[in-house]
Parts: sequence; structure tokens; C-alpha cells
Amino acid sequence: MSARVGVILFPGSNCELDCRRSFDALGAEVEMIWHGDVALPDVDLVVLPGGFAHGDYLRTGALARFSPIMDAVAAHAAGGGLVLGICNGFQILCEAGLLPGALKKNVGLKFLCKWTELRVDNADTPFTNRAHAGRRLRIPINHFEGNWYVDDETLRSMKENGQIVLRYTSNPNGSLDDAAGISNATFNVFGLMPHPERACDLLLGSEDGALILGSTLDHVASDARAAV
Amino acid sequence: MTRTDPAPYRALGLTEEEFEAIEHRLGREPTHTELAMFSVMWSEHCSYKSSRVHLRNLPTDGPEILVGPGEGAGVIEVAPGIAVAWKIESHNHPSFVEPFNGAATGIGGIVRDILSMGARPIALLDPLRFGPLDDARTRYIVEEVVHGISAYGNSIGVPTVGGEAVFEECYAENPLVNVACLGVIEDRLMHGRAEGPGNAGVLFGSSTGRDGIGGASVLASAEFDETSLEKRPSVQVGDPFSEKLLIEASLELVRRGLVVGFQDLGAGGISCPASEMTSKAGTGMKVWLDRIHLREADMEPFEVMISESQERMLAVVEPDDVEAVLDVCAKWGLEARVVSEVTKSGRLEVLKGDELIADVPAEALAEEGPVYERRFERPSWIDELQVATSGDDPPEDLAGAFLSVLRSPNVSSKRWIWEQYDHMLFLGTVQGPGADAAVIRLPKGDVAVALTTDGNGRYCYLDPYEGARLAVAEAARNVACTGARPVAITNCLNFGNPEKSDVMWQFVEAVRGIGDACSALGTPVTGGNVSFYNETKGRAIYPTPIIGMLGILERPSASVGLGFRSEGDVIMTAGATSPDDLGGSEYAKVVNGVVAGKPPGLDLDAERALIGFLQEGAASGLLHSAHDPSLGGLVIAIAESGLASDLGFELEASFDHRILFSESPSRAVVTCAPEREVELEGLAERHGVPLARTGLVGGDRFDFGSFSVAKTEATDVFENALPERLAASMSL
Amino acid sequence: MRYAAVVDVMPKEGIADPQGQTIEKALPALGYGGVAEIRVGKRIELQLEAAGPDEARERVLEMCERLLANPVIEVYEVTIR
Amino acid sequence: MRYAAVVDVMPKEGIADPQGQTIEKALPALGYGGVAEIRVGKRIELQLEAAGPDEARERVLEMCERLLANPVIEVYEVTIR
Ligand SMILES: Nc1ncnc2c1ncn2[C@@H]1O[C@H](COP(=O)(O)OP(=O)(O)O)[C@@H](O)[C@H]1O
Ligand SMILES: [Mg+2]
Repeated sequence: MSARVGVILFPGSNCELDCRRSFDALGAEVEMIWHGDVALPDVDLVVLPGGFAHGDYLRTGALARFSPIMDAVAAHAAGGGLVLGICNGFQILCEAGLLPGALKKNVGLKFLCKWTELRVDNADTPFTNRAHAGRRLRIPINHFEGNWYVDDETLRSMKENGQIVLRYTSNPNGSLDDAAGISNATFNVFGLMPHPERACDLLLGSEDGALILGSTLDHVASDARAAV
Repeated sequence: MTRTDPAPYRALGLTEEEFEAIEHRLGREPTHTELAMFSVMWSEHCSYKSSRVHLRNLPTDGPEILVGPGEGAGVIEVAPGIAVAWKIESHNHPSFVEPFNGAATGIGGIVRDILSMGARPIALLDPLRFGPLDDARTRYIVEEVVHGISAYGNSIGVPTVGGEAVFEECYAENPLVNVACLGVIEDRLMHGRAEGPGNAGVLFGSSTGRDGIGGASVLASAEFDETSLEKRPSVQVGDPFSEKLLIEASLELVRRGLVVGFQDLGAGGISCPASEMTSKAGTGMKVWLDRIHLREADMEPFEVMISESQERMLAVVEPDDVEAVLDVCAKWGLEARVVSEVTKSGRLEVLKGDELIADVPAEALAEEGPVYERRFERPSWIDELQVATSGDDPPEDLAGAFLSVLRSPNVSSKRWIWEQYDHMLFLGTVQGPGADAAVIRLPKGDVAVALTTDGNGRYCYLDPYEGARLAVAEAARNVACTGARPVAITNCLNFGNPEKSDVMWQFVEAVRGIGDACSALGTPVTGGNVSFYNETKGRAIYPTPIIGMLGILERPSASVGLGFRSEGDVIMTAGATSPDDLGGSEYAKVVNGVVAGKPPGLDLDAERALIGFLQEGAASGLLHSAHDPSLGGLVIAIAESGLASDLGFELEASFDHRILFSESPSRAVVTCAPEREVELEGLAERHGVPLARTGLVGGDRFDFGSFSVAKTEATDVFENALPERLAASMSL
Repeated sequence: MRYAAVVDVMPKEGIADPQGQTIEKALPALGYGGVAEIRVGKRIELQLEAAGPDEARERVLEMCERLLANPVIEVYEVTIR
Repeated sequence: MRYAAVVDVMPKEGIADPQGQTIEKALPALGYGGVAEIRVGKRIELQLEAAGPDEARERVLEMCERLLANPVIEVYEVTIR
């Protein structure tokens, strides 16, 4: 049975269709979820897509984290369910406290849409299991607020736990510890600034994003096998 | 009111004759509200009163054209059942006054035009013109315009996939911010018509404030003095979040078949759709002012009727569907109210409470604006200009000249600009900014369109007819370089004051040039925009027609890029180079400081042949790369192909500067695998295109035969020239 | 002498403030009724060397005009401490 | 009663402020030397209904904690008028 993926649509989201398309192509069953709903349908993975939820007004993710659906997302995460936040989705997860830290403006004070090179520093997560540690990925970024920050103590423990899962090989935004993608302590919630869904087609420049998206599907499948 | 009073109609931009025409049409003096409505609807911007007689001569028919000029946007069928909307707009003056918001609201406006056809906007291009970068105010404008486009376009989720950035003295106090947008029809093509008396008019989107009222504010004060203009903010602030919601709500309304027709509110405010939609449908409309959702409490009726507050649409809805329409808007968090009703009267009736404060024939506003045949005359200065030396003197050293031209911000990389734009959303950007034309795979069906905007103000200054033809040819060629077939254009005509006979002559000549080139290349005009009065202190900009070309690429995977592909590939030059084509060139300007002479000569048959050659070369897989020499000529084109893929090259012959920097049109630098050289020659011969072997790809130098530079040096100059010049500037 | 300056930059009266409006609309759903007229602006704090408070104010005002604020759409206020 | 509240939200001490740093770097080129420690934050003005100033402050503080500021990177100050 294929994995069920729910993509949340906030007012102002704009990468939801791209996420659907890329997950579709990998064989997942994708469903759109309205931010105003209070319950999640039966899904294995919840995706918070990129975009500008509520216009990014006040702060990125500040208003979106109050969306009615977010309680259900938190419950899903608390129960061990997978949650993936891409770009604006990552920002919302930080605001919601489902991931540590916050995202500040890029050091160059510019919006940046460009290809970046990432290194997988922890391949033992539900979001990176298709890669091996040290693997380089070519995946584009597209953000103004991708400069991840967290206090020293939290950073230390995150590093020890391997929660800095993806790092930029050439830091484009000032992000602490070159972090591009980070995970919670239980590795079921993952946020990253780069857009893996934009890197699933060689005609567009790279297929490396499929490693990230595909990993979640593999994880769900192996979970299902374990449960049998 | 006597005629000798400082009459409000004058301050509103209406002439004595126009005022009399209004009186005559109404059979009485217009009310203040009516006068305000006429002043915006009969403005140059809305009525095309100076340009209309000339625009009529443009070719507009073609097998792929579903909707031509006259609606929100042109519509083109790119494959059976797949149609796209394509249109360009200008936002020049607002972008000078407040660059961030001027540019942002420019994006908002063109996006709503596309939306009004029932199309989802999926790509933007931003042809820009600024003054030289050594001026601090110019650097500020550049930063803010780009930031405005970035902030608005990215946030509404429409990728900006191409554009232009040109720096020239004549734009110093009159920057040009043009924006083109492409949309795909998702469910059905919509028309801006208010059919069906009894149907409701639903205004949805942002609230209505005093935005953009500007000159009309004279109506609010008893005396019409200077200070009254200061009273009201005419700066429009963009709200990309509302625009995004407007896009989603509008498309949902179309998808669910809940609207009879809709139109966006732009220049002219609600007066525009209320009169245009009814006059097209032969109906009328009653508008209840008190139902309009206001941002400020104490607005005058005329202000409400012409407010240019952004992010609003007017939908005509059958009574039974009103509730559902309001629900959709509520779901998307948008204010929506029934503010009007379609009638049979043919009139636009505006009520405040029970009082009828405006009652005019809809047609009078929308269709019967004045039409002027303005005087035009070839100015004598153009003859002097054309016989002057074109600035083709040789440089002191060729390598230095090459680097100077490469460093010119007109030539150097625009990465600093386009990296600030989301150019990848919708997973369609097969080729994005940096390419000759953007290649966008459509969300539905395996087909792509190629999009480019081109215009050369210098050429048009030297000869507006030739310059306009050259712009169309270059746009078609840029599209063809990717392998696509040029199909249709939209155009934005940026000119000075049309009341001056030499400016009007430039305009007439340019329109004639566009028409001739489009006819010859089989690319009809689907619409466009005219921006006059681009003058500051009596000095006009160079005549600057911008051509937005759309091409069709049946197989997206067959698209060809401008970057060299592999070491060992053979570099060939297709088309003929004339040593006399340096008039108005980047070389003449940068190296010799001259803008004079005649622009390059153009043979449209040769252009058509080249286009055919490029298309077939791409489709057959023969071409590994293709790039047309434009600004800077052959040297720059070959260098750009190397820079795009970080590959060096070695040319096989030495040429002098007149060949190296010539801007002859109808050429392309192409590469193919060495074993297929003969095949490519055969293809060129069949198309009647001269093809010359020029060199080989490989090595770590850019070796032009007569001189050479290290690849690393060229890369450094090309990539850093623009950011370095901007570095001195800074804004919050 | 070293002075501390605070610059408050707010959107001009009558100029649309989409950010403020959006937050205002969102508040009731978050359980904050009865809040109105939200405007969002900038606050800039800085330290500068000047001969006296008047000179300090003078210089900060000039910086506002040229850099810290956009006088076309914003108003500003300077406090020197 | 209706109260006016001002909320000043500033980046936390010790956390790099890219906006402030960028302005600071740009100022000397514009002829403004001797300016230091620039921090850029937000100023939010709003009106609210409350029984008294203490209640008003209470409610605005709560809004700051949950919404108007992000405690990971920001500090805030509330003034009620
Ligand atoms: N303002 C801009 N926005 C986005 N892309 C731009 C802009 N200016 C230039 N570009 C991109 O840079 C590349 C070079 O532009 P240009 O020199 O005008 O190309 P060409 O000579 O082929 O017409 C093009 O791909 C163009 O789309
Ligand atoms: Mg080109």
C-alpha cells in the first residue's frame, strides 16, 4: 500500500501543488488539507509546504501556527507521526514549537532563489534514509528568512544528537552551524529551507530532492512491514 | 461656474473641448462624480486617445489567437485544449515616485489582468530601464524596484522567469518598469462582460481607500490650488497576501461556474469595470456607493468611484449564486459585497443613499473617449544624427575593449536581480532567467512556451521604424534559440509626450515597424499597453517599445540552452555579420562614447530563415547550444555561452573590432558535436542560412584568436560588475 | 559625547497598512477580540557620537530622511537620550 | 474603556541582527561615521477595550508572549496610554 501524504494548504501557501506533484510522481497518495479543518485525515506524513502563509505578515509563520489544523498536527507529531516542513512550513513548525529555533532574515538582506549544495550529515532519519552520510545534494532554496538561530545550549545538544541533518556546503543565509535542515529529538518532525520538491526532475536541474521525499515513503513502508 | 474660473476639469487633465463633449453628450453639466469618472476613463491611459488610430493597423489575426487586443489579455492556444493568456503593462511613473510600491503594484495590476481572463498567472517577466548606476538615487530606485517585484511576485506565488535591465542616461529621471505576465486558462475562458439584467455585481478583495486619487483630489476642495494635490495620498501600497487570496478565490469561482463575467479594478477604479463590462454587453449598471467597503470613513463619492485601491475585482453573478460567491470569498478571507446590479438601461447609475449622484451612458465612458490624430513630423535632428559617425573607431586594445563591454551593466550578468525572484515555482522552469528566452513547461500537457521581452531604445532613437522592427526580430530570435516557434507578441510602448510632433512621429514609426515585422514573421499582436509622457523637465526618454514574444515548444525536453555543452564541440556562426552594424551598439557607447549613426540593417527574410534553422536544429537534436549575438555582438555572445556552462573556447580565425562587436541581427552562435558538423551545414543550406565554422569549445581561456582572456577573469567581470556598482547603495 | 537614539517609523496616515490589517483580521480567531487600529512600523535603536543632544538629533533626522525611513509613505519620530 | 498600546519588539541582546548590521555597514559610505550598535525592530500600535490600564497591559503582554514577539529571538516592551 502506498504511503498517504497530507499537504496542508494555508492561505498564502504556494508550493502545495508542487509538493503534490512530486510526491505523486514517487507513488504516494496525496491529499490536500485545509488549514481551517480541526482534524487530520488518516495520513502517514503531514507536509507543511512553502509559500507565504498569511503573507508572512508580522513574522514568517507567526499567524499560521494558530491555524485550527495545527493542534492536530502537533498531536500527530506527539504520537510519532511524520511531519515535514519545507521553507515556510519549516518556519511555521519553529513558531509552533514543534522544532527548535527561529528563522531570521538572510544575512545579505536579500531574498534568494538559487541552487545550493547540501551535505547529508545524518542519514539515519525517516527523511534521509535513502542517502548515505556525506552524500551531496543539489537542491534549490527560495527564501528571505532562512537564517536559522537557536541558543548555544540547544545547539550543542542538537549537534550531539545528530539533529542537524542537512548542512549547506556554502552557507547562503547565515544559518547557524550551516544548518539547512533540522529535526526534533525524536526524528519524526523535520524542517528544511531548501525545496526538495523542486529537485525531482532532471529537466529542471536535479533529482536529488526525490531522495528526501522518497525517504519518508520508504520509512512509512518499513513501518508498515514492521507492524505486520 | 464660468469658463474662466480655474476649472476643475483642467486640473483633472481634461481639455476645454473634452469638457464640452461631455456636456454635450449628457445634455447638461456633469456632476463632480461624473466629471471624475470621465477624467479617468478619458485619460490617455484608459482611452488610448492618442494611440488608437495607429494601433488599429497592427496585425492581430493568427491561427492560434483565441482573443486579440481589447480584453484583459490576449489568449493563445498553444496545444489542442490548452490556452494561455499573455499581456504586458507599464508602471513607470509610480515606480519613480515610490519605487518599491510602484513596482509591486505594477505586478499586482498585470496579474489581475491575466486573472480576469480566468487564467492562473504562472510566469512574470520584468523589462526594466534605469539611469546610470553612478547616481545614488538611481541605485536606490534599482534596489527598491527589484525588491518590490521580488516581495510582491514571490509572495503571490508567481515566478519571475525573465526580463531585462538596461541602464542609459535618458531613463535617469524616468525609469521604466514594465511587467509581462503569462497565465494558463484552468477551466474556462472568461470575458469581462456584464450580461443579464438582474444579475448582481459583487465587489471582492481589499477595501477601498484614497489610493491613487492624485490629481482628482482637486474636486474635494473649493479652491484648486497647489496644496490640494498634497492632501491625498496617491501612493498605492501593495498587499500581496490579498492578491494571492484574490487569485485563489477568483479561480475557485471560475472552476465552480459561479460567475458570469468579471474584471479587475485598476486605473479608473470601479468606474472602469462598471462601464466597460456593461458597454461590452449592451447592459447598464446601478451602483450603490454605501455598500462599498471603505478603508476610510469620510470618503467623497467621487473618490470612491475612481479610487485605485489595489487587489479588487468586480464579478457579475446570477442572483441564485450570490450566496455561494460570498461563501467562497469568506473562505479565502476576502471581503465581498453586492454593490451593484446589472440593468437594461445602458447607463451607469451611481446612488448615494437615495440620491442619484451620477447617471451617464456606460458607452460614453468606456467607448466614446476622444480620439486624436495628433500631428507628427520627422524631426530634422534625426537626419543629423543618422549621418554622424557611428562610433566605430578601433579600440586601443581589443582585450580591454572586450572587458569594458562585458563589464557594462547592460551586458553583465543580471544574477543580482533574478536571484531575488522566485523563478522556479510550478515546476515548469526548464530554462529560467539567464537564458535567451525562458522556457516554461505548462502544468497541463507536455508542452512548453518560450517567453522573452526585448527592446532597444538606442536603435529606436536613431530610427524608430528600424528599431521597432529590430526589437520584434530579436524577440523572435531569442525564442527560436530555445527551439520554440515564435507565435504572438504583446507590446509595451514607452514614449515621451505625444503632443510633441517629433515624439508622435517616433511613435507612429515604431508602430509601423512593429506591424511590418510582425506581419513578416507571422507573429500577430495580441494586445499591449501604451505609456506616454515619459518625460522629465521636458526631456523625453528614448522611444522604447518593448516586445513580449511568446513561442511554442512542442517538446519541452528538446529545448536548447545558450551554454556550451561539451568540450570538443564545434562552434559555428549562423547568419551574416556586417562590419557596418556598429551604430547604436554597446561598443560605440562604451568604448567611444557615441550614440549616433544608423541602427543595424535588418532583412526579415534572413531572420525568418534563421528562425526556421534554429527550430529544426533543436527538434532534430543537432544543436547543443544556441545563442544570438545582441548587445556587444559576437564576442559577447560567444563569451556568454562559455560563461553559462563554465567552459572555455578557442576561435579559429582573427577578426577586427568591426566584426567582433558588430550587432548585425539575424545571427546565432551554435554548437554541435564534431561528428555532426556536416549534417548541421546541410541543415543551414536547406534553410538558406550562411554557416561558418568559428572555433572549438574547450580549455580554460576565452581565446578569440586576435586576443584572449582567462576564463576566470571573464567570469569575475561578468558576475561582479552589477553587484559592485550597486554596492555603494543601501536601503532598509 | 555618545548619545542613544530611538527612531520610530510608522506608515503615514491614510496609506494602506496591509500588515496591520491582516493581523487585525486574524486576532479574533486567536481569541483577542476588541483590538482595533493596528499599525505596524519599525523601531530603530542606535548610538552615535555628537557634540550635544541637538547635534545628535539633527544627524539622526537627516539619516531618517535619507535612509532609515521612506518619507513618501512613512512618518518618523526621533528620541535622543 | 479604550486604551492605546505601543509594543516595541527588538532583537534579543547577543543575537546578530542582519538588518542593523547592514545599515551600520552602509552608514559611513553615506557620510555618517560614529554610529554604532544599530538594532532594528518593530513598533506595533493598537487600540483595545479593557476595564482598566492594568487589564489592558495584561492582555497586550499575553498577546506579545503568544503572537506579537518570538521569545526565541526577540524581547518586547509594552506601553499603555
Ligand atoms: N530584470 C530582470 N529580471 C529577470 N531576468 C532578467 C532581468 N534582466 C535580465 N534578465 C535575464 O538575463 C538574461 C540576459 O538578458 P538580456 O541581455 O536582455 O538577454 P538577450 O540579449 O538575450 O535579450 C535573460 O535571460 C534575462 O531574462
Ligand atoms: Mg538573446
